Amino acid sequence: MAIRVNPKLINELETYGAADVQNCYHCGNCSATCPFSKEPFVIPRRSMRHLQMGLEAKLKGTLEPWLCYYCGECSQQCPRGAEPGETMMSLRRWLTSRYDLTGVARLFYRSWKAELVALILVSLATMTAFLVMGFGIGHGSLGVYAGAGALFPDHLVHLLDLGLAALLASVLLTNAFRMWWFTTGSNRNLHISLWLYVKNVFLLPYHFLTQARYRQCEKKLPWLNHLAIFLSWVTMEVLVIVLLERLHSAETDWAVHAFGYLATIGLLGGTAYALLGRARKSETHYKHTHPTDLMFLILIAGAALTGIVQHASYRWLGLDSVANIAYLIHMMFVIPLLAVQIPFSKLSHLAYRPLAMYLAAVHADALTSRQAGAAETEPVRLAA
Amino acid sequence: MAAKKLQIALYWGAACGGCDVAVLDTNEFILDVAAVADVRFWPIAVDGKYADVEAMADGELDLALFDGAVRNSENEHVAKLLRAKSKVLVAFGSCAHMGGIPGLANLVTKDEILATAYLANASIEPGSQTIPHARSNVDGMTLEIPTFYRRVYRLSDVVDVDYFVPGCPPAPDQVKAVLLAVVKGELPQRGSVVGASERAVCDDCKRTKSEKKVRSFHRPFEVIQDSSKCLLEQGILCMGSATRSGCGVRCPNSNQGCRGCYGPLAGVSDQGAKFLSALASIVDSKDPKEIEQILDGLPDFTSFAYRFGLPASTLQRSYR
Amino acid sequence: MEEIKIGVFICNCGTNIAHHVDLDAVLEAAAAMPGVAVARSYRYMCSNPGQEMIARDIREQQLNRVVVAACSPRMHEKTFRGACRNGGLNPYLCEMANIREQCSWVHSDRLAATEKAKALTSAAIRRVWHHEPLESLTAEMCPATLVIGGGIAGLTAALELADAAHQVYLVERTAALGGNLARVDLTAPHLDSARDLLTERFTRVGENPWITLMLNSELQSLAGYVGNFAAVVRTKSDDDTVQERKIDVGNVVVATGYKEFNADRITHYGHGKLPNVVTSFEFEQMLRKGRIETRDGRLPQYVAIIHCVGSRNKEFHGYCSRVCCMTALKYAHELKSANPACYVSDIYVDMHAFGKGHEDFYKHTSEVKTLFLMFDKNERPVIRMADPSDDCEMLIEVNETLSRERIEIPADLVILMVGMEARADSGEVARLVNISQDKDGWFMESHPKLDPVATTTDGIYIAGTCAAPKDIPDTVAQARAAAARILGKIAKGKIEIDGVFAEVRDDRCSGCRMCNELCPYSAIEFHLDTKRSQVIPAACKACGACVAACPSGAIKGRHFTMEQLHAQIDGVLA
Amino acid sequence: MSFEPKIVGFLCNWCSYTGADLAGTSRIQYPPNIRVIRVMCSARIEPEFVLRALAAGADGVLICGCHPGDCHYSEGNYKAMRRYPLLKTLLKDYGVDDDRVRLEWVSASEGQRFADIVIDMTERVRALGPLRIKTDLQADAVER
Repeated sequence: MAIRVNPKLINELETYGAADVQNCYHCGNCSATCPFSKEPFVIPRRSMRHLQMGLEAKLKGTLEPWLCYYCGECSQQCPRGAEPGETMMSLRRWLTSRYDLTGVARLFYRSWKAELVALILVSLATMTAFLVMGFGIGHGSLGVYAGAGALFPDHLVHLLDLGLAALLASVLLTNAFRMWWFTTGSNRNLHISLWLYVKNVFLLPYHFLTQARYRQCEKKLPWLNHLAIFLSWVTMEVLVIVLLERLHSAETDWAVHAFGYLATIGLLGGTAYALLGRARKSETHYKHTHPTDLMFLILIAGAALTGIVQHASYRWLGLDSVANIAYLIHMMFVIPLLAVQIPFSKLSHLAYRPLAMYLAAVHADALTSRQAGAAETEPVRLAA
Repeated sequence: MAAKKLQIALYWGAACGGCDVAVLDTNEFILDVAAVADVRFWPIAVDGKYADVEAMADGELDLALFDGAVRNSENEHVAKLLRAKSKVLVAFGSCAHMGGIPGLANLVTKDEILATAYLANASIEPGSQTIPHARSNVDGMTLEIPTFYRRVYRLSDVVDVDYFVPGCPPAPDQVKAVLLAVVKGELPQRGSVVGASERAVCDDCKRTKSEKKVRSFHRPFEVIQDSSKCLLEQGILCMGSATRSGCGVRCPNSNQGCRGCYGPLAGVSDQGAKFLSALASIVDSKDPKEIEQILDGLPDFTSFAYRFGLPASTLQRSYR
Repeated sequence: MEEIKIGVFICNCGTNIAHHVDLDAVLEAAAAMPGVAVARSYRYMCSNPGQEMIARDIREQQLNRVVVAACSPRMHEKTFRGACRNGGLNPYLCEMANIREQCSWVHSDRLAATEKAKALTSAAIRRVWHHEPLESLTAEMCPATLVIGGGIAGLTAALELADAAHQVYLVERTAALGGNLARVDLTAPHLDSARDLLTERFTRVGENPWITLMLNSELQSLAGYVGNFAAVVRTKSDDDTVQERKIDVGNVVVATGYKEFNADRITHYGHGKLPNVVTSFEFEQMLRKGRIETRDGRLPQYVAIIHCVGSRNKEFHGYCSRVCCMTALKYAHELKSANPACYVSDIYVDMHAFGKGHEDFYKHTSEVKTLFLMFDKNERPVIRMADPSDDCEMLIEVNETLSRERIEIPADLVILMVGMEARADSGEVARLVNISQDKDGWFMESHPKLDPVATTTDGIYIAGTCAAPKDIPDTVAQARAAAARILGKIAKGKIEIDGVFAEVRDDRCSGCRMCNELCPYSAIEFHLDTKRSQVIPAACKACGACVAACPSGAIKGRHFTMEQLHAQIDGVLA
Repeated sequence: MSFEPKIVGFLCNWCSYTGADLAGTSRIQYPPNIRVIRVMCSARIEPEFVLRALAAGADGVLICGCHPGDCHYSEGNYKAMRRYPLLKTLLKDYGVDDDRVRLEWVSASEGQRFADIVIDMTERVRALGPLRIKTDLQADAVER
């Protein structure tokens, strides 16, 4: 059955950051240089083509944008300056907005001002909530940072964390399910047995923690930087959620705080490197900066900075009130990051990337087993 | 003293007698000839014997008209005899000039001819198949008959010939012209062809000639002809373009293609090969298969091309 | 018949011949042959001393024939003919024997090679016996030129010739000049107006006294040969009275252009049935009126352009019509500039952007968001009406090659890029001026690479799209090339006709007309009054076809007569 | 000593003769049995020349021309193409073996092809043995 061509889609993708896509005349240099473009995936040319032709159904059902780590080789190779790298980036943004059931992601990507307003509102709401809760309900005092009478007692923070986790889980899970449905579930000519799902399930945590795929790009620094930021952020989350009490214990519990300091360095160093790179456009993938990229980095940097200030003022300087204020500001960065960025903007890729790796392996197996059924060829394994 | 009468002789070798009839066809003119000439030897018409000719002095005859080809030893013997006895020896008619219809025998071997005539012939009673030999004894006597040569020769192959009169038979008015020329002594250079034109039959043929492009060949009965248009252009084989005129265009005027009996033009050494070159060139096709198909419309081209002149052709006979 | 005195000169060519051929034996055999006055062997006959030796021997020994046994005549026949001329002997009384390329270089057995060299030399000696002195003829070159076709090619050629102050007769069948270019609005890739290109030429043609412009006129007949053509041009005036005019010209430039492919022949496209499927020329009319709209006056939101309509496929024409790709890009630009909200889909086979500035034009067309869709040339898009619910009038279904998807493309207006085709009557024109056509009906050039504007018939030149599809720069270049070739000939004033040609002996020709059709150059004329055929020396190329086919041997092939070839046959077998 | 056939070759100046010259410049060896006569076009070769060569002692005749469509005179080789089959029927009636007379298209660049044709034809005619038309005709004049 013929698929309808929709020449208007390309205009929509321009709002997501795609540029000059129409210049591509399919010489194939990009796919030739892309380290990930292996059977059955044609990265990035197939997506470029579907985008040019406006085959929305095809684009929604593809995993290929998620298999691209924007090493930028393709954009350098392109004789027509069609920026395939940035196009794939814009496709990831577009897919994020498509996976998001609520449509908020689409709003944020379509107008970054809306996202900024949302972020500010959420951070103000956090401030008032914490103040009301700290002074009003908990009757804590500004001067006390930890223990009894603390402005922001640990158990309250735990409550908040659990609530946030529940919200994130619900949004991310539904969007991840939709991703699965668009790319795999609804794809009639892919027959995937349960075994294939089970066989590859270890890929989910593996890719989540190591971004192994990113390491295959020629330049290793972008992967390392991303890994540093990511692991630091995970350690920080673990510390805050699980070991909060030990963090706030009177003595410096080096077994824990060492990790804290490391994570902070990772976060600050990583974001600083990224922000500088984007400012100086030093790398191909730093050439085009979408406002959402900036907001994302600023939030992380802000959270990390206020985090260390709050810790230093409490732990080293003993200025509880300063620590409390720092903590409040820290929350005004963290909550919007978690509540807005994860479900409706760039950070949602933390779920989609590993899922994409996993599903890609499943697809590859399904296709090769079908081909194997058809012809005895050696099964092609995607580089795990 | 009345001018001495012209001493003439006529003879027929391997012939059909048509040429002799052609001489008679000059009707009353033959009487004028008789008035000025004595016919000393003309086997078909007057009663003269070889001995009479042998008795003559050399050159006693002013003119000898030899028609018919040389097929056996008798023909050669008489040819040599007449050569010796006559001042002017004329090869009279296609057979003497080019070998004629008998000349076609050169396409087969002597054995095949004798077998066809004396062995494989339906009218021969089984058991009595005898082949005549030059010498055979019958009832105690030896019987000699002329030896049957293994091929047919033209007159000029065996003796020097002074003039050639083409045609099968030569047209009566041409015969008259030749005889008058001899009488008046106005004969051209020795060895040339007389009693014919120096141009091809087409020159005298009334049919209009235009684009020569042939896509298929037919027998005359297979098509309704346009009698005003050149026969060859209608796909009917006509050798007029490669044959001397002089016959009065007898065949094309009766809606039959010329068969070339008046022989080749001066500039042509092999009439059949030349006609082949011309005819094939005007076949209107550039595809080898199609060409072969068109040429298949000529069932026996060799016999047509050399109907009157196989012994005069470059290869003269078959080499099977 | 003067006494034949032959000089035989045997070349060693260093060791090239001497190595495998015993030259003394060949020399000795040659010297013994009748008529041989002098026989010499020399290291390099083609060297200056070698050539002077020939000239000196001719003068001193009163030689009237020369045989040179050496390399191939294709190599040095001219040289040794020159040597004979220097010696005062007619160059055609010289014959070569090829005892190098076709003897010493290819046979290592010395004995056999020597035997062959002897045979070849004896053949040459017997042949040269029958050679006759031949003089090359000269004919006057009429400076006037006939240009057929008033399109850009004809106009350019006519002006080039007229500017050199030579008479030009410009014959145009229709009532107006401009040809196909006049039916076009802008031209690719610089989008300059066709009208500007043409009006400048119209005015110059109008003002130039050397150009006689004959509109509504057609060539009726052309007789004669290069430098001496007699043309009859028939002009239809308005009240349908027909007037014939006889003009004498030296050369002819055929610039009759092309006809666009009739799109109705491809039923898949529904041209003629679907109202909004138009050909490129119909779209040009819209552009010239300045209003791009569908038949019912709406501004089209989706426009599709289909390439290779009638070109590059097995069913119609195998060749590429070269100009449609850039014209299609031009339409994409004009559509976008007329209506920026318009979505243009360009459905093509391959993008042939070969000319100057074409690749940039192609890139620029991408930048204005034209959607390029590729299909396989042996498969064809199918156009059908869309459902009323669709936001477009038609849908084009095709297998798109780059994505390997079967797609349907929305279109309110479809432009068919019709290819070029030889004009229906190009056969008559070809027969009139006696040039041949290739399998697609385009006029055949003398040599595709070395001689593209000349034809196998001297004096007849072809320029522009009548010879093959081409764009305006190539057409103008060819028109000027043809004019330059003609100006070269006019400047020379005389045309030299090589001494070797066929000749009908009037005393033998019997008017059978067997030869008339055989000549590919129509160099044999039949005179109805005398009922005799006659060869036109200037037009005859000496191929010998008529000589071989003349049933009464009335045509003499000068320098390749029957006697010469018979002698050569007997010679090689001696 | 094995029988060495004499073969007369009629080559057209623009294609086959040039091809034969190319075989020379490329030093491609082939049997010396062929003796070449140059004509401007294969259309000039009259069937009578072939018969005359055979009658003058040739054991085989090779006619060469340009490939159809390549002829320098655009249509000359088609005349040779048309005369050849009719000449072959004539030769068959004369009892001349089929392999003795041959028509081949050789382009100016096919030096190797020309040599191969000469090698092949020499072998075939050698196998057929001498044609002996000349000697037979001389004999005809004497023995009856």
